[in-house]
Order: sequence, then C-alpha cells, then structure tokens
Amino acid sequence: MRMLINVPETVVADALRGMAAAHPELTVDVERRVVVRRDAPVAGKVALVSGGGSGHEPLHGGFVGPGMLAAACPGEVFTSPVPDQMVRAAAAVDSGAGVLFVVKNYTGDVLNFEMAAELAEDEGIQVAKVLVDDDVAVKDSLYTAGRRGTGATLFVEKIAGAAAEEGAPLERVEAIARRVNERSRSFGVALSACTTPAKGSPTFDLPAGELELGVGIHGEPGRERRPMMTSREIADFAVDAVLEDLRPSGPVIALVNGMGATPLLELYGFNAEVQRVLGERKVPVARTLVGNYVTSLDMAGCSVTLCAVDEELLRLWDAPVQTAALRWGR
Amino acid sequence: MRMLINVPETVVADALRGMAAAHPELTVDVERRVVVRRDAPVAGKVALVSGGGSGHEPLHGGFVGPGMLAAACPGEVFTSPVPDQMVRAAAAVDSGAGVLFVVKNYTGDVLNFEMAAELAEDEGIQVAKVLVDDDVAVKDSLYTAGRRGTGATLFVEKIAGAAAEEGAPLERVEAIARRVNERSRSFGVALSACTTPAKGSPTFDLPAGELELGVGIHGEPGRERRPMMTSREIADFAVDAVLEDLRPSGPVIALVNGMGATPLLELYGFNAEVQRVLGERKVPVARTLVGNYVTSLDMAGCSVTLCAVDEELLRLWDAPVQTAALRWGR
Amino acid sequence: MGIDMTGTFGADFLVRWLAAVAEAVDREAEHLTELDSAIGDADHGANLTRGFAAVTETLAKEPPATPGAVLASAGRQLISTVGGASGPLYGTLLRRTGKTLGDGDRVTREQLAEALGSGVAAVAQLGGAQVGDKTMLDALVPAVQGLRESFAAARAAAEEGALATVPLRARKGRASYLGERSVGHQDPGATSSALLFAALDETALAEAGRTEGAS
Amino acid sequence: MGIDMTGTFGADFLVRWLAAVAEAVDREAEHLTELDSAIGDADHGANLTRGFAAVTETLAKEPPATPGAVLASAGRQLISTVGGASGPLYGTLLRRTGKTLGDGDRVTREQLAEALGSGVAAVAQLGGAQVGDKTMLDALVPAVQGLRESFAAARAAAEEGALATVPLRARKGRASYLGERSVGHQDPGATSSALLFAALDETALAEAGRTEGAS
Ligand SMILES: Nc1ncnc2c1ncn2[C@@H]1O[C@H](COP(=O)(O)OP(=O)(O)O)[C@@H](O)[C@H]1O
Ligand SMILES: Nc1ncnc2c1ncn2[C@@H]1O[C@H](COP(=O)(O)OP(=O)(O)O)[C@@H](O)[C@H]1O
Ligand SMILES: [Mg+2]
Ligand SMILES: [Mg+2]
Ligand SMILES: [Mg+2]
Ligand SMILES: [Mg+2]
Repeated sequence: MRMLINVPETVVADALRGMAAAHPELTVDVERRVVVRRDAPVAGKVALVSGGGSGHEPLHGGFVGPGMLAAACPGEVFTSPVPDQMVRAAAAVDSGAGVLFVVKNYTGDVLNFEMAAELAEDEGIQVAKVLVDDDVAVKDSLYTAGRRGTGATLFVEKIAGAAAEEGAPLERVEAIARRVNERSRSFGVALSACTTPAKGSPTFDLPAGELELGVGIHGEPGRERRPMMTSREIADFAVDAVLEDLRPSGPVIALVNGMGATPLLELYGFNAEVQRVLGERKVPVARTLVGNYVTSLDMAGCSVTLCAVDEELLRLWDAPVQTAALRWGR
Repeated sequence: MRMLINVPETVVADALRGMAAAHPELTVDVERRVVVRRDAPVAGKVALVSGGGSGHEPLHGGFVGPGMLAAACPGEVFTSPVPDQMVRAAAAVDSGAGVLFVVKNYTGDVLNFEMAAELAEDEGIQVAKVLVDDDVAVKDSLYTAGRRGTGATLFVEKIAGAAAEEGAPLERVEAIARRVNERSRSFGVALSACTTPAKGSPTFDLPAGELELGVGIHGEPGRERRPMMTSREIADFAVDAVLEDLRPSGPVIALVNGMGATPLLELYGFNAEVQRVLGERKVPVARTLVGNYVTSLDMAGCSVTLCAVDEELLRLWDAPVQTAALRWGR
Repeated sequence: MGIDMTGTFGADFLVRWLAAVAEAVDREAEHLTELDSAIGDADHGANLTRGFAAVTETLAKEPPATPGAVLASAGRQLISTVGGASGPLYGTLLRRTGKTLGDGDRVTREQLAEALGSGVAAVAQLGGAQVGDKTMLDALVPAVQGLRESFAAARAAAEEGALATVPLRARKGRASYLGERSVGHQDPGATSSALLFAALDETALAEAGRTEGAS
Repeated sequence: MGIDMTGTFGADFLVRWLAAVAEAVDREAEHLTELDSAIGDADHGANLTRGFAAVTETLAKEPPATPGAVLASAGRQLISTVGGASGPLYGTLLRRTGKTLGDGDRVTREQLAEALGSGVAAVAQLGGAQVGDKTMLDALVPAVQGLRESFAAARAAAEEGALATVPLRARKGRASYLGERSVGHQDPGATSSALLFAALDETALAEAGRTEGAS
C-alpha cells in the first residue's frame, strides 16, 4: 500500500472536503455526496446530472460547472452511487426545464439511476436518461451487460452540457447526448493494475512486462493479454479497434486519456502515435484532448476515444466550459 | 518496465510531436526542442522563458501561453536543457522588452541558463534571471548546491507571467518573480520511487510501506524515511516543515501537488488535511490549487507549496491565464 | 412474539433475521469480497456490510410494527446505502417482499415464501437476468421454492444454487465481461443470497428453541 | 603527423584522443550511470555518450585545422548536446583549453597541461567547487598536475583522484543533497574525468608506437 489516505472508509468524504476547499465555485454537500455548480438551478436551462463510482477523477465532479454538468454524485470507490444522491442532485439543479441523467453502462449505475429517475419523477422533476456505452473491448454485448461506458462520457457531458447551456430543451439535449454516444467508441490498455483503498492490493494480476488490451476502467479484463508492446504498437491496436467499430466518414475529436499513473510525458508521446495511425487511416482529427480525465485510481495505461463529429457537435465541443478539470472559451 | 514509450532515446521528441498535435495554439519546434506561444513575440511585453529536465509535465511546456510563459525548453528526462535551446527560445519571444529566465536551482539548470544568458546577451537580447529555490527539505544550503526548485516554479511563472502580460518592464517582472520565490516554500513526500525511461528501474529503493519525507522532484533523498503515515500525519509534517521556514503573517496560496501516480481522489483528500492544519495554525488560505502540476514521472506522492501573498501578488495570481495546464479568467 | 404455536411470526422475528444477516455478511465480508475480486470488482463484502449495518441501525431506531414494514424499511435502507448492482437488487427484493406482505401483524412461512416470490420476480425484472446467468437469482429462485417446504429446505436450496453457479458463464453484471473466464468461480451475489437463507433458518431454529422454552 | 621527434602533436592527435574518449564513455556508460544512480540521477553515462558522440561526429564532418580549434569545437558540442551539470562543465573545460592553446599548428604536452590548467580553473569558477567537494575537480586538478610530468602520470593521478572521492561528502551538484549519505560512493564526474586522462595516455602510447613504426 502506497496510498495517501487516512482510512479506506473515509476516502470519498475526505476527497469531497478537499474539493470543497479548493473550489469555492462549487457547492459540495459532503454528507450527502453531491457536487453542484454554485449558481444552480439556472433559470430556463436543462441540467445535466451524472455520477458513478469514485476513483475515476476528475470524472465526474471535475466536470461540474457552466457548460457541462450541473451536478455530480460520487459513489464509494468503484461502486455506483445510490438513488438518494441522484434525486437530491436533480432537485438541487432542476429549474423546471428538466434534468438529463448521464449514465455509464454498468449494472450498478444503470439500476441506481433507474430508481432515481422514478423517484425524481415522483417529485415532479422531468427526467431523461442517456446511457453511455462506448467501450469496444466488450464484443458480444448480447451475452454480457453490454458495452461499458468510459471515455465517451466526457464527450457526452461536454457536448450535451453545451447544448443545455445554450438553452436547448430537454428532448433536444437528450437527443444530442444520444448522438454523441452513438458516434463515440473507446479502447483502453492497462500497463499495471490498480489498487482500491478497501482491498489494499491490486484488483487483478498483471505481471510486469505484460499488458491488458481492452481493459475496463475498473480493471475489468479486456480482449487479450500480451507481452509489452511499444507506444507505436499500442496506438495501432487501440485506434484500429475503435475505427473497426466506428467507421467515421468525417472528422473526429480524439481523447487520448491517461488511466492515472502514466506520466503526461508518455501520454503526449502516445498521442503522437495515435495521430500517426489516424493520418495513415485517412481520418481527419478536428480536435485533440490529452490528459488524465477518466482514470482508474493508480492504474498505468491509456485509452483512446474517438467521436465522429458533425458541424453541430464540433461547435458545441468548442463552446465555453468552466469546470475544475476542463476549461476553455469565453 | 510498464512504460508507454517506443524507445528511451525518443521519449522527449515523441512527446513534443504529440504536444504539437494537441495544441495548435503553441508553436512546437520538435527538432530544436522549444515550445513557444503562437503569437510570440508580443509587442512591448517582457517574455518569460523557462525550462528544465523533462519528466515533470505539465511543467514547463504546459504553462506556455498568454499570462504565463512565452516559451519553454524541455531537456532530456531529468537532465537540464542545453543553452542553444534557451537562446533560441529567447530569440523567438523577445519583443525588445527583454526576457526573464525562470531557473530551478539545480546545478545543471543554473549552469546552462547562465551560459545561455551570456550568449543571448551577445545577440543583443536583454536577459534577467530568477532562481527558484523553495524546497525546505534541503536544510544546510551552505554545504549543498542549495535549496532545490520545485512547486514554487508554478507560482513564479504564473504571477510574474501575469505582470509581464500587463506590460510591466523587465526589472519589475524580475522583482516580482524574486518576491514570489522569497515568499514561497515547499515540502515533498514520496510514497514510491520513479522510473526513468533510460534506466528502466526505480531511481531509488523505497520499500513498500515506507515513505521518503522531503523528497526532491527527481527522487532526491529527503530528510528522513519513515514507516507509512496517514494523510493526516503527512499533512501535519509537510505543512509544519513549510511554515517553520516561511512564517507567513498573512494569507497564502496553497498548491497541493501530485507527483504523478497518486490519484486525484487521494490528492483532494490530502488537501482536506492540508487545509485543516493551516486552519489550526491560523494561516488564512486565499486560493488553493490541487492537481498534478510539478510531477516526477510515475512517482506516487505529493508536495505542498505555500506562497505568502500580498494584495498585488494575489491580484496577479487571479489574472487570466491561458495555457494547456492552467487556465482561468477572461 | 416469535413463531407462535400456529406457526406465524411477527415483526420482531424479521428484525432478528436481518440482524443475523448483518452479522453473517460482516463475518463473511472478506470471503464475499474475495469472490467478487475474482470475477468482479472486490467490493461485494463492503457493500453488504455497509448496507445491512444501516438496516439494523434504522430498525433499532425506528422499529416498524409489522413484518411487511420491517422488510420495506430494510429494502429502502439497502437502496439508500449500498449502491452498486447489489444495492438496488437486494433493496428491491426486500421492499417488494415487504409490500406484498401487506400490513398484517403476523405472517406464516408460506406467506413469506409467497411474498419473497414476488420480490424475486421484481429482482429478475429489474436486473433482466434469469436463472443460469450466474447471479443472485441462481440462489434466490430455488430458495423461495424451498421455503414453501421449510426453512431448512430453503437454506439447502440456496446453498446448492450458489454452488451451482461455479461452472456457469456469467451473462449479467460485471462478471459478464470475463466471458469464458468467469467459469470456475462462485458468484458473490449468489453466495450472499445463500447467507440470507442460512440466517433465516438459524433465526427460525433459535425461535423454535425460544418458543419451546417459553411454552 | 602524430607526436613528432620534438614531442609536439597536431590536430589529428587530439581528434584521436576525443574518439578514444567517446569509445571509453560508451563502453563505461553503464558503470557511470550506476555510480550516478547511487548519488545522483542515473544519467551521467547517457549524458556523456550523447555528448562525445556529437563531438566525434562534428569533428569528422568539419575537421578543424589546429589543436586549439579541435578542443574548442568539442567544447561547443558538449555544451550544445549534453545539458545537465556535466555538459557546461566539460564543455567549458575543453573550450577554454582550446582557446588557451591558441591557433598554433602543433603543441607540446607541457603546453597542453598549461592550457588544461586554465580549463580546469574555468570549471572551478563556473561550478563554484573546489578540490574535496567530491566532483570532477577531484580528478581534474591532480591530472593536470601529473600531465606536466607525463601522460602516464596524468592518468595515474586522475585515477587516484577519482578513487579518493569515495570517502568524501559531496558539497556540490545533485549528490550534495545526500549529505552524509554520499560518503562511500565514487563520484561519477571524477570517474569520467579519469576516463579522459586514461584515453589521453592510450592515445599517446599508440602514437609512440606509430611514430616508432614510421621512423
Ligand atoms: N443484472 C443482474 N441481475 C441479478 N443480479 C445481478 C445482476 N448484476 C449483478 N448481479 C449480482 O450482483 C453481484 C455483485 O454485487 P456487487 O459486487 O455488490 O455490485 P457491483 O457489481 O456493482 O460491484 C453479482 O455477484 C451478481 O450476483
Ligand atoms: N558545481 C560543480 N562543480 C564541478 N563538478 C560538478 C558540479 N556539480 C556537479 N559536478 C559533477 O557533475 C557530475 C554529474 O554530472 P551529470 O550526472 O552528467 O549531471 P547532473 O548532475 O545534472 O545529472 C558529478 O558527479 C560531479 O562530478
Ligand atoms: Mg462495485
Ligand atoms: Mg541529470
Ligand atoms: Mg462488486
Ligand atoms: Mg546525473
């Protein structure tokens, strides 16, 4: 254990207290585990609410703010939050224009958000839901819980968040969110396992010198395990896995994401290889984002997410955003 | 080795190519290893140039842009850049108003920037230098190369960069940079060693369950090694080490920095403890920044930097900044 | 109180059951997490410990008057405190069972079995799983069948159902990502379901002792 | 060419020396890095390999005409390609030595020793270190003294100076952060300095052979 914590039980609460101290522009309810943008509810505007297990920071709390999420609900580490958090968040941000739940496709998240949606509707809040399922590593979704939600979550939250900020009505924001998800695919690679505070030892065995191709953001197993590959080879494999499924006909936005423990120096180098493959495959890249955005605690590794954008989605991507982890424009 | 690289020899060049692709707002000279803000030189304004060994990303390249650095020179991993890079950077950004070199106090950086300053002056560029030496872990600076430059570099680059952006003349920008350094102190803690691509194995031995108090950003040894401590205990130790030396009489800006492999979840939790100690010691915190800003490759750990600000420094801290890694305002 | 001569039992019996469950999941937490570590994300033990601790705490603070109310309260607590997949599923199981029981003061084993049947159906509907998908349903479905016969039969059937998940390939939940590699491991949720029915049998046994002692 | 009968040597001798140094630091790179790993940052071998490879490449492409020009070119290359502490220090050493040699066609060993003396002084000034601080100066200073006598004496003195750094506590450079813990390790820079003078002696020996063969 090489963790910077007090005890595993208070990890999430401690982080929320620290987040509250660092971000006066957020209202952080540590007790009830809800992070809300300070100026919510914003009159006449649809509010995006997301959440999921902790350990993927800055997702989702770091994406709360003008132009993106209205609120986030962090669960225990790698454990979906409970409906109470989501209902409370929805109530805190709903201006009457309705709330969009952005849900990563994991059984726990799906079930808890489903219950929350019912409860929120009972309270008179109009709720729509979008399921994010972009991870192409899960192949036969008929025999599984379906594709996992990973990097595309950032695209959905950013782009649909911009639509909401512009004043689009709920059905439109929901439709845009759905479109972003349909046009996004991801593939992740682990160079090391991660360690949850509760378990205190790696969640899976990955011998040094091997990597897990197609890993999930909780260290779920992927398609195959191989001896160590170069950055170049990994980029070939990951990008081709995404393109095979996505087949974009126009430009893409690329997210070259770090799993947490891979140095930014290496991530930028990996991005060079990702751009090379995309060039070779004749896929024009409209925008690129490189960094640790959808992480898995202290896992070393990376993922590539591509979103095949149209003009509207690209315009919404470029729209101003003011959150802890993503900021541009204005 | 669990590195996302091709070969150790091309790590820095690969990263610069990836950075160029991700940041059209920067001019990246991959061959000559200089990162310059696209609109440089900016007429009438002093230009800040910094640089140092690679492996500390986003420092320095991630801090190039309006309101902060005009250019950055990345060296090999953990190796100071060469004077040629600095001279080239200075020539690219000098508008005639002069250049300020921000130099972290390591023998290599000091010597190379010294030579560069002479060469640049030969080319008719007015050059001033500020040495950053904030690491209180180095105690008897009389018998050493002196305090190391760590987290305060971010404060110096941000605050002096804002003064330059406002149009302050070179002596004034230099004086402000010096003031920031004099009023800043840091203390770092390693929970694991880091691994350089060239060496391929940890730079020092840190048995699991022990930590290095007072570590430098290249894994230099600290004051002492101890059995694992809680986040609370580490915050007490680090903050007190800083305060003992800094003795601020007014408010501070706090940088709660990750060394690279410590999850943001843990960093925020650590920040809660840092804020608690500062509260107990009656030190008001004007601003807080939490994240991985001055890193040491894949080292797990954290550092605390405090800057005792006055009104002017705080105003300059709050001024707009538009870089890859630090953005606010406007 | 307790199981009376006519074989009915009241709210206190169900409270004791849930206390026994809380004890069992706490005792078995590490084992459950170990199972979840093999084919899931290593939190099933922590999840249920957290949930059932909240259940017993709430039941102690606000003791409901009827068996149905006890289970409904427990279900709500699980939903509000567990998260993950098991929170809504176990929560729904108990809440629906409680609602089906209605507001009678006492219930029979057969009535409980009947109500649990509707609870299990709700779990199947919510999670979209069926028997054989390597989930808690593989223990819950046979257990409810068994309960029609006796507490002991329910316990045995749940245990058997949990063991029977070992050779199965997971089709639902996190374990499904493992595909073929999920084969050979016992499902954590089915294992905790077996704990539920073991605790129920033991509560009934203790109750029988009590009742005899009292009679 | 080579060392002639009057004991002078020209540009080609210094080019061969620097080629021998490049070979030596390449061969010893791992050892140098190992030493730097113990009390520094594990890059001294890579730094010097990179630097002297650039030196020999440039000397091959643009061969300078005089001994002074060879060393000045080498010094500039080191400064432009090494970085770190050793780049400016070794770069200054060779550049200053070259400048002091001036533009004569041939130099004697004594003249080289004299010029290296000014080079070493420049290193001391630039780095602010003195003998005993556990740096390259601990090998360079005695080596230059020895060179007044013979190539072999310079080599032996440098080697001895490098070994003598083992018990010292570092006061300059990265190793100084270790304080007492730097004691017991040989300084990487002093070790590479010893390589410089070993290569010089070998180049002179080979030269002597050559000259005899030619005479
Ligand atoms: N769709 C489903 N239907 C029924 N049970 C399920 C389903 N998905 C998962 N489960 C059960 O939940 C258990 C895992 O619970 P838990 O570890 O607490 O949640 P999570 O998977 O979110 O971490 C599995 O072992 C399985 O028995
Ligand atoms: N101030 C100084 N004066 C003289 N030599 C120095 C000084 N600082 C460091 N050195 C020498 O440089 C060597 C380290 O070189 P190198 O590892 O290439 O650079 P860095 O320390 O920047 O990584 C040390 O072993 C020492 O001999
Ligand atoms: Mg879970
Ligand atoms: Mg170095
Ligand atoms: Mg689980
Ligand atoms: Mg070194």
